[in-house]
Amino acid sequence: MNRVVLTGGLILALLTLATLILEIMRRRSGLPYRELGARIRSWWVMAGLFLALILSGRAGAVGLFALVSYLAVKEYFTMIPIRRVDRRIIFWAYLAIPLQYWWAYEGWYGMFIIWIPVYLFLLLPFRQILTGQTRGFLESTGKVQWGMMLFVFSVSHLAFLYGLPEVEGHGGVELLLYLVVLTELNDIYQYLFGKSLGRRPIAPAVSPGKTLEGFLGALATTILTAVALRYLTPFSVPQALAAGAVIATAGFVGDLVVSMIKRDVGIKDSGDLIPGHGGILDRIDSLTYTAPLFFHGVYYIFY
Amino acid sequence: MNRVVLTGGLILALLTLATLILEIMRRRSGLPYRELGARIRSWWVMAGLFLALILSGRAGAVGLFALVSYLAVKEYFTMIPIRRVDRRIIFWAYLAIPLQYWWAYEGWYGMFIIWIPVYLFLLLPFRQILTGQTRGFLESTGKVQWGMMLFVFSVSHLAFLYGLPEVEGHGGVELLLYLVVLTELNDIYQYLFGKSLGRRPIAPAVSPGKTLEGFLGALATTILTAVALRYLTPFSVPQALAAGAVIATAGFVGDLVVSMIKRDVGIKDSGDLIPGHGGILDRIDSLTYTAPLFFHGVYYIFY
Amino acid sequence: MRLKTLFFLLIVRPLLLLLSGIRAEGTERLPRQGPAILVANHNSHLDTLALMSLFPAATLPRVRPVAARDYFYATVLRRFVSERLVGILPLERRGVKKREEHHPLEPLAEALDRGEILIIYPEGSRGEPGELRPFKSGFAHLAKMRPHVPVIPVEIKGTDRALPKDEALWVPFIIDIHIGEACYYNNTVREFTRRIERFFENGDPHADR
Amino acid sequence: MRLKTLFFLLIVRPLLLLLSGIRAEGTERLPRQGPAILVANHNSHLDTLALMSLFPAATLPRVRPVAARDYFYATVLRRFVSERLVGILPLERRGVKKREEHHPLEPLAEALDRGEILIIYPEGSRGEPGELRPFKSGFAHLAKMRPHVPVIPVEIKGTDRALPKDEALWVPFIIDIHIGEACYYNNTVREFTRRIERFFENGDPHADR
Repeated sequence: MNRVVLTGGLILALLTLATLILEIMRRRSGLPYRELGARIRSWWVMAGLFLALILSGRAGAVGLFALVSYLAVKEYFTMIPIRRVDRRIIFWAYLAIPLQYWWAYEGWYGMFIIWIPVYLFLLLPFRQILTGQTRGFLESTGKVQWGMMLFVFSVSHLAFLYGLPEVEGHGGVELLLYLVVLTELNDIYQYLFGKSLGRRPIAPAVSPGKTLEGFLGALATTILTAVALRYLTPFSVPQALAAGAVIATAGFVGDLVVSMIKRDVGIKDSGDLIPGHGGILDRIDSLTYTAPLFFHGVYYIFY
Repeated sequence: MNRVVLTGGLILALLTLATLILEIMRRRSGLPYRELGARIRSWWVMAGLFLALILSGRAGAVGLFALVSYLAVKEYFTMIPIRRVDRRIIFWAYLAIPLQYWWAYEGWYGMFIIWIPVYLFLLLPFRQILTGQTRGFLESTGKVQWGMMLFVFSVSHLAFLYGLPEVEGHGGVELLLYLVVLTELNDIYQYLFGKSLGRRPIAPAVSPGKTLEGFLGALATTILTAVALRYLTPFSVPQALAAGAVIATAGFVGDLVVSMIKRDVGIKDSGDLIPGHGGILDRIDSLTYTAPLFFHGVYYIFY
Repeated sequence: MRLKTLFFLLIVRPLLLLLSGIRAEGTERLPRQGPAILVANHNSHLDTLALMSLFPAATLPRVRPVAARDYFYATVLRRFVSERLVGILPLERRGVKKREEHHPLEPLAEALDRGEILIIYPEGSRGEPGELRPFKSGFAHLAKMRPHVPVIPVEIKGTDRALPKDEALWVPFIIDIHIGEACYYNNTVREFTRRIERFFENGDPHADR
Repeated sequence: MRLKTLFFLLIVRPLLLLLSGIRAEGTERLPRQGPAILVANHNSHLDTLALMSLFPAATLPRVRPVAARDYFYATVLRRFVSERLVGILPLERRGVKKREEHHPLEPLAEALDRGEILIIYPEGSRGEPGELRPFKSGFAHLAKMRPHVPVIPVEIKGTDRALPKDEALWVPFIIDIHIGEACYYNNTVREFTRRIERFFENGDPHADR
């Protein structure tokens, strides 16, 4: 737990540094840097909320991720085109969220891992049949289930990770902090390397801002950070290297996947919930990929 | 194992009886009953193949279900409208099938239960991004993943069920036989009750042949059969009653869900692979629902 | 009017925030002071609640949705909600033309003179989800009577998914509210109606340029 | 011709069965004996293999897809496959018109006289996936030369998904083959071409009624 507080302190120190740099930039250039200012302020709020809730105990942490899932999937359902009858299917999908997080809270892995992929997956088409609307059945069920998988099932792995028992003195909360900090830092690294060195776009049709230089720079830096933060984990150095590589790559792909959804439906930002960041989807996009992959790696090796 | 052979004998006796009745009907009426004849002949082939392979051992049984999954998902992919680039995504989806059945063969539950819902689910969108085709991303990924869930993930529970260790002297093969026989008998009961007593259609827009009378008649008969076949299982009488009710209801819904897909894409039969039965989707539709639900019930209670 | 403020602060806002969430664009163009006419599209009962919830508590008492008396005062409960909690400005629909004792829009003009902010739905009653019905010109007549009062178009999206007409199940979807720039009556009733209507057709934030 | 039969029995049929699967409608209308002209749409190299695999081994040697010599005899390997394994009837595309030593369709007519079953793709080369290009009238000219030979339209679907033009990756999709009823040449070349073409446009099994 001391390690968590220490890391929390590091994060807040980093944010203080960022705020100071912003202030210096403002004084020197005389420009307001409004976007960047809003972004850093949002980081303060998010980091503060996150740290407070994971320190407050299991209910707080699980509740936080349940809320995040709910807000994210709400943005998703608002974004995609739906038929009128889909409202009723989506209603049942929402009801599955508290249960999914209840299993995470209880630490009931067997149920947690099949609740959405098996039970909800089988329930939603049944609810569809009751509507009697055959046209668009497949597309609609597919989209709803897909959103539930990405923004509820995937994200809920964070909550389950939190509740994992200690391994070699490292509790789930430390692993969770490790994962979230690395994922978010990787996003920031990608942005910084992309802005400064980025030339070759990787997927120009999907996200022109994603460059090979940004990805590789972030990959290297994230791996180094993963080793540096190893004190939070029971990982050996090779394991930390692998964790860093997985988080950097998965985070990159998760970001692209959410961009792809937005491209497909033809919008730029999914929301304005977080000033300077866009919607909540834009903030958790990387986590939808890093959370399940990191979790299952850890779960396989240590549990 | 003797119980399996006994049940196999019962099935073949039942088929012999059906063939005799058909012959008598033919002689009496002078009509050829071609459709019914083809149907019964197909039952002979399917029952023979199924019994031979589950008796041949683990490799044969797992291989059979892998082949069934492959044929079913091929019918599904052929049926749904796709974009040209989706070929490449579907190619990767096919490659996931042998692995899913390999985990079932190995009895590695942890991997078996997440391979398609987690790993394939995260891989397919990534492969999509590489195509660079943003339009239709969500619909296409959703449909492909949905088909893999229903016709591979769900059906593969049969293979995993087969490999379960013995409980109170009852091996997985007995449970598998119990499940498959009840599911198929329930289909036949529904057909017979629906033909003879059916009046009130339950979902006229989806499948006009499904009636309340057919469903309830089959429900009652399937529950009775579930109790009668209890010798294959470690179930108590209440458990057998519950298993019968779950199989009858889930089988009914699975049937409707596959009909719904066909309605949505506007075709009547998914294929002609099995004379008198249509495509393989039409034969395994009920199993896509009964298999995961029965499996997880059994797995939760006994393992 | 204290009850109305409490209703919005303690019930409407938290419920909307949790069950739907509002993304508002151009809230700085919402009037702090009356008089003003807000013209909005109408698909759901949520329209009124969502739009009113954007106003600060101090302004809220002055915000009054114009609604048909015969419907909203029909039962005791409905009347209580309409009158005390939402504070509608009831409009006589039937028999007005016959009596002609005073101009039917007179009560609305008087409300503007008292400095109130009126919400008018020129589509008449709630339309089918996502569909925009032709505008009635009532608001333009009112604007003609008080040409110094700003007319602000407000586009509301998402309420038709969250709580459509004739449905009782509220399903969480985000509500988008887009507040346009103020327009002033300057031409004919017909052209003014069209000008405002165009804002909703194009989502054009500069309908008055 | 033994090699061709073995190739189909041991390689093409099992591969097609496993990797694609064929749903054929109207196989009873496939000719057991030549001469006959099969007219098919063309999207993929699989078209020829799938259609030929429907014939019994005894008839197979007589089934000959008509194809361009310059393309299919271009390399040693391609020539081996085309000549020995598939047994195409090579057609000269270039310079035929200039020489005019004999009618360009003469070799095809001779093949019919030998009792062979020709497969002709009147769209020319393979078209874009799922698209039907206008028919060339070559087959109708041939039918006019031998009016007693039945012309059988064959619609092939799904090969454009399984193995489209310009792709090397064979992805399993079921191939649907729909064999129409035999037609005989009886009018003008143009009208006969249209009549057969209509079968593909409507999927009408009774194109000759």
